[in-house]
Amino acid sequence: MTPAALLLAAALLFPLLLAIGCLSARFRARALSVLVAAPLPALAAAILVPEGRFAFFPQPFRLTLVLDQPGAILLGGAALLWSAAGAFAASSMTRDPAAPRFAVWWLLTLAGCLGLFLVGDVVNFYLLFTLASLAAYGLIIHEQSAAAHRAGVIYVVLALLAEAFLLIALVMLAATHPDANPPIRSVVADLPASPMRDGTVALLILGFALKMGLVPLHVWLPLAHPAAPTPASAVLSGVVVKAGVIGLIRFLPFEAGMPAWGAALIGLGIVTSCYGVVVGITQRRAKTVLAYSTVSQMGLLAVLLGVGLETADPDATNLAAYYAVHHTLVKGALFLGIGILAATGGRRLGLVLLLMAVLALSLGGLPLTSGALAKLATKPMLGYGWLAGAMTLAAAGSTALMVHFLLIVRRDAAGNPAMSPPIGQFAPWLVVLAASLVIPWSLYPAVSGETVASLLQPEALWKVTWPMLLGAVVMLFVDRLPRRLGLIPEGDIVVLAQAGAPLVRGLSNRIGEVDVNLRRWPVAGLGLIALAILLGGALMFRA
Amino acid sequence: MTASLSPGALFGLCGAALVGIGLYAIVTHPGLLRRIVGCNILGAGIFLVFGAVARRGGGAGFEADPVPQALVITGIVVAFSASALAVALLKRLSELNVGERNGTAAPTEQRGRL
Amino acid sequence: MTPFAHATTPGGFLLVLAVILPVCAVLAIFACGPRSAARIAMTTLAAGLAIAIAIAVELIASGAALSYVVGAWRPPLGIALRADGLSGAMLVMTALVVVTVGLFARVQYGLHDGAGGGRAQTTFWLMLLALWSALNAVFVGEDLFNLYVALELLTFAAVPLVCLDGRAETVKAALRYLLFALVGSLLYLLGTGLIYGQYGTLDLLTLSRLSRQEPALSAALALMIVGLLAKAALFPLHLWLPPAHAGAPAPASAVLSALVVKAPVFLILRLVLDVAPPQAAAIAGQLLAVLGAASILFCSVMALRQARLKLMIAYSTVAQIGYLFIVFPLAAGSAELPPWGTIAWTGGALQLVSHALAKAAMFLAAGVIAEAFGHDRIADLGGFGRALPLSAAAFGLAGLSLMGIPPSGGFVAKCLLLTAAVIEGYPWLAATILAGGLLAGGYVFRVIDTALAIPAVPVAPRRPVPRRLELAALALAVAAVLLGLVPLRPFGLLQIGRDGLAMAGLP
Amino acid sequence: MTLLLDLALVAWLLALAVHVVVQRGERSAIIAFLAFGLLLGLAWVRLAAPDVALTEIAIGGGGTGILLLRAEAVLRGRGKEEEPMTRAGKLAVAVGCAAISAGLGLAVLSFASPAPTLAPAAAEALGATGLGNPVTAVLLAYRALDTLLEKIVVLLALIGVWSLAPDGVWDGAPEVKPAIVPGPLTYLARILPPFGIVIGVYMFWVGADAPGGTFQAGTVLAAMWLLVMMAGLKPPPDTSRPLLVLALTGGPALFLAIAFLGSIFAEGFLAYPEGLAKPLIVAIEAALTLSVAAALAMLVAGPARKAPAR
Repeated sequence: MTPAALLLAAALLFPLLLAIGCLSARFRARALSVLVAAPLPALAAAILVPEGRFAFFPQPFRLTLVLDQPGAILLGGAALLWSAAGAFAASSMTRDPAAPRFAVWWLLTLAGCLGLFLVGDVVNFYLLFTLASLAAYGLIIHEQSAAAHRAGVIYVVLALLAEAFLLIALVMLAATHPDANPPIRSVVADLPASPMRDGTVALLILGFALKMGLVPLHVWLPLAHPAAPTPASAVLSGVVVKAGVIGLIRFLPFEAGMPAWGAALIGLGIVTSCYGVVVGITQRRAKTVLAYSTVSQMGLLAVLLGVGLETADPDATNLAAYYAVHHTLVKGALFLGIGILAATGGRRLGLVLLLMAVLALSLGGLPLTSGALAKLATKPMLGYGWLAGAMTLAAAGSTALMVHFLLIVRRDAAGNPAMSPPIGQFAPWLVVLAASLVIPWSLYPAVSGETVASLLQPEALWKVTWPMLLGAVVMLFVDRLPRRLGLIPEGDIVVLAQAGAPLVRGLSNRIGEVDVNLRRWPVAGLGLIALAILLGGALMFRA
Repeated sequence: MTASLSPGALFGLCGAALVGIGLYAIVTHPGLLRRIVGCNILGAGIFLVFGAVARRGGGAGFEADPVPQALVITGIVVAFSASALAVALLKRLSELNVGERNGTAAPTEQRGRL
Repeated sequence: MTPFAHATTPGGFLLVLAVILPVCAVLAIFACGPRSAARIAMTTLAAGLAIAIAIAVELIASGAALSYVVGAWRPPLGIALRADGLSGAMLVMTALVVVTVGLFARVQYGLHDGAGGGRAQTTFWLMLLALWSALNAVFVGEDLFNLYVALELLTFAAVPLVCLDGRAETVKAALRYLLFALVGSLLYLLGTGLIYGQYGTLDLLTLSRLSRQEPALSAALALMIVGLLAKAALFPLHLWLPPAHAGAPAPASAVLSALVVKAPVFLILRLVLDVAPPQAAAIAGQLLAVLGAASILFCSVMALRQARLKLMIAYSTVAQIGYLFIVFPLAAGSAELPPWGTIAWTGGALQLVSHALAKAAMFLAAGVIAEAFGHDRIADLGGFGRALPLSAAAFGLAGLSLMGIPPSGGFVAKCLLLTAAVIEGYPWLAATILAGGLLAGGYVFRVIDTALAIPAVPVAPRRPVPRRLELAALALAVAAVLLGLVPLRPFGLLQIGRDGLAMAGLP
Repeated sequence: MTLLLDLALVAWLLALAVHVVVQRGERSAIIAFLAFGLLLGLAWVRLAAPDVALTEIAIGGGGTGILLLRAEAVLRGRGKEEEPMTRAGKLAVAVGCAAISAGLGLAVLSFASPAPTLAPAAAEALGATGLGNPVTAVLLAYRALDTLLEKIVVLLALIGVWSLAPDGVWDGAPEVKPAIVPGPLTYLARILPPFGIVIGVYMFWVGADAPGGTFQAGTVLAAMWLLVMMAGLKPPPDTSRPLLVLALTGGPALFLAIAFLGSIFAEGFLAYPEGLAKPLIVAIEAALTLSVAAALAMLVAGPARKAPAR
């Protein structure tokens, strides 16, 4: 086994081993402090292992690990955020008596999430997807408030739904393959010729869209992200939603292309990105606004992937991964920043707010930040038609939403007494912040194929600046609209779904009544007789 | 006609009819004791079908095939045991119900653990 | 090809031991009196487990079915016992569950009765052993009437377990169970008579060569299958199961739900696949699959509606049994591929085993909960995970298997069934499997959410529960999960004793 | 002529069965069922199955009859009835049952011809057992495993019945004597048992070669014992009494022991050594007769009602 393969394996197994170690009570008590180290092998793998390497573990594991460019980009960003958020959690949750339990859920979610970026075979992809989905439940309900439980229940229902869609899609993918656990690449290559092609792709998109939070399957994000403790929100919003992104990257046939489905994905993405902005602007709580911003950003990612699928352009996956890692780091830093702001007052507050402003506006495409880079890198792909226009508008919307966010955090932090955050929280935040600024610069040439110098040209700067200005101006007007705040409840259409609850309850009661009737002796007896006759007939009158 | 109405076939048909009658009693009768009686009628019908099979299979110096006969003997004993258990359950149930109705639990009845 | 007639194979005597040893123990307990009941039972459990493992080892080592001709009287006059790969898997599964339940019961009775010798305890040990003997007899039986006697033995052992606590409602449940099961066995017996009248033999191996599409056989199969359905409590014949399984003491519920309902299902599987002529089996299989699907959907919703934990688990059993019936059209096989060569067959067998382990674990965990808190109302158990972490974990792990979440035996089973449904073109079955998994997720998570909750007034156990009691449930749950880690191994085992293709054509 | 007789018998049987089902009073229904059992014995004679006829009259009719009558006496006036069925429901069930009967009749008439039979095989193997009655040979040699397991079934039913006793008294004695013992019953209980025992022993003894055997003999013995207990001449024993336990377990235990010895000294489990088959079978039957008698009597007697005498 080569060192590269060992490192890949360690990236997946190290957090799992730590989780298993938590079976020992003594280790569990100190588990919080190892969170920072858990994703380090993954980080090392993303940096050190050359692209295209893979590792195969034979029976009984039948596990294949591969590292390609999109995987490596996402893995590196995610591992960094996990590590920093882990350090943040170790500092912020020391007094929490339930912290050991939190650490176990954390390690499991982490193993699942990071493993997803590496795994190359169908069965283990599903396994890790499930692990990441279900373990995140423990993070969401950690605070044990009523809101957290409600969010947890809705999250689990939707996660299970996503699992179901995904399971049947994967089964349809692999059903005709001679290997019981085929490599993802080979089943995806067979997909365009499959008779069940459209059904499979529809189910794949449904399953992964649920995880990403595309409208109308986004309802769990704005409920779950604010309910979780701050470091957990950071990874939920930064990394866990990317499970859907990597799923689409891995399972959609970008080589062959599927124009109709690409168009559908684009449509879904545009609706989602607008919807996230509009609903987000009506929200009162900073974390909720960030969650809606995530919804909106995932919409943009869906557009990118949709374009790639429509035009049969495999490079789209690299660009999407690039965009995603920008979002991972920035959104993670923003969530952690909310925690920092809550513990900051007085003199330092201004500095922190300034940094937060840079981060927030980066999502809208602030020049020289990762957001601007991401937008510029993806621009050629979108062309110059209506799609580019729509994306520009979306950038304006993002800016507006972020201005709204900044107004909220400034107001929230205004009354803080003079204090400064513990270094154990401040340092990780700074690391993520710095990474969000630095990493996209270093990756830019490799991803976009252009030089860094091209970014500094005035034309390029203007390209990203004017939508921001537009967004800021819009926000100036929107901010004055009366009764805007709180107009739409958190989780928006879940409220509609809850209106259907009496219907469901009625149906369930009806089933209960039917059961009572069926379990009456004469009715069951009649059923027995009828079944005997039916079965006898079935067996007799068929030669 | 006479060939098909040999004693074997005749009692076989009788058994078939008894099966229907027994089943009807079991399903429709509201009294639990009568349902147990119904089970016995059903059983009797089934045994008669075995008897018909045995009668048809006579040969080698025996008037009837001994194997189904032995099966019926085993079956009758099992059916009796089942009736005994059912009757005991029924009696106990009625005892407990009476106890409850009178507001006192049956003598030394243990309060149920789960 | 397997030989046409039975012949005793080396190791065949093990089959006799598997059936007879628990019977000997029943007589010994009866003769020696209640005080020695637990001791004799524990010894027998150990020996029985060894026998089951020996049978499995012998099966794998020889690669052929084990047979024993009782009394050297060859069928059709005499009776033969035979264990193929599936029987071997059932025997080992049964032994595992029975032994774990036995250990659980030993600890639990130790908490209450001290030295023992009470009515409930003695009856429990006697019935547990008799039940084991009956199950083994069902799994290795080759003679239809011998199987009838085994089924009756099973019923007679199961019914008193239901009303061990002597409350009116459990006695009522037991009576209802007995009567319905009795009707079921009588219908089975009637079918046996018709088959003897038509073919002059009751030996399954002989019948599998003789059977053709004939009115007597059709009527016989219909009656036998319906009779067995009544005993397996498939929807809509499930009237007796929820009160009976929910009312029994926890260890008894565990064996009832995990093992007892599996015996009739096993026999239906053998009748449809071995005795029924293939074309006739196809239509009947469709009908059974419809019932199975209805069972999954309907009873999963009912499980979601239950306020009491044990009732919820009981309804879940009816739902999970449904999965075993949707196997029939999926495992229909073809000219090149016999039914037992299909992935659906393996999926069904895995579902059978993993459900048994998971369900026993759930009932034992529910037993610990009831032991600790004195009730099993889900709404009033908020935060029980804090007091009983191992039981909550056992429940959760078992739940994973029921939901079909990887890695677990239930997942592999459902995945195989789903694949078969996709390949064979049964979208409605695929949808049912998925919906059933979602509903199972609903009822399992309701309990897990309760376990993890931190209510304003935390629940406190009435009395401390020893760790050993919790470990029994956890061990079974872990076994159910571990089953998912070796998904491709059982294929080979299940082919043993079945003629024809072994591993060919399997994805 | 015989056909006419048979037809009359069948008609009578069916009429009685219908009467049992539709009769309103429990008691008269059960008495009709008793008559039905006796008539059924006659049918078995017509089917050339005297062994079954004896068993049916003894156990199916007699034993079950006593059981049901005793239950009816206890339940009278307090037997809780479940809700009755609607007319339409009853009609549906009737149609369904008729269809099942019709299908069954069809199946019976369509049996393969010539009838498949094991009679020649059984006759051929009879020599090896040394027995004269082929039914006994089937029960105790060819299909002895069934018989062995069925003994366990009876024992389990008994354990199940006993487990229904209240907790404190479960190893005590059942109550058999009615509150008022009618004079004739006492008289019968003094006169009958000696005859009954002789008949029982005879039935058991001839069972090896002629109709009769363990069940029939055991039932007669059980009936005698029950008679004595009902008349109050002898109290029923505690369920934990060693002698009773010995009687109950002795038969199956001996059966098992000989079965295991067969796997050492003969061809296998439940096989008999050459030449010793008949004496061994008779020994097993003797022990089983006692066990059956004890088990049947105790099954009818029911669970314990009195605390054990210690």
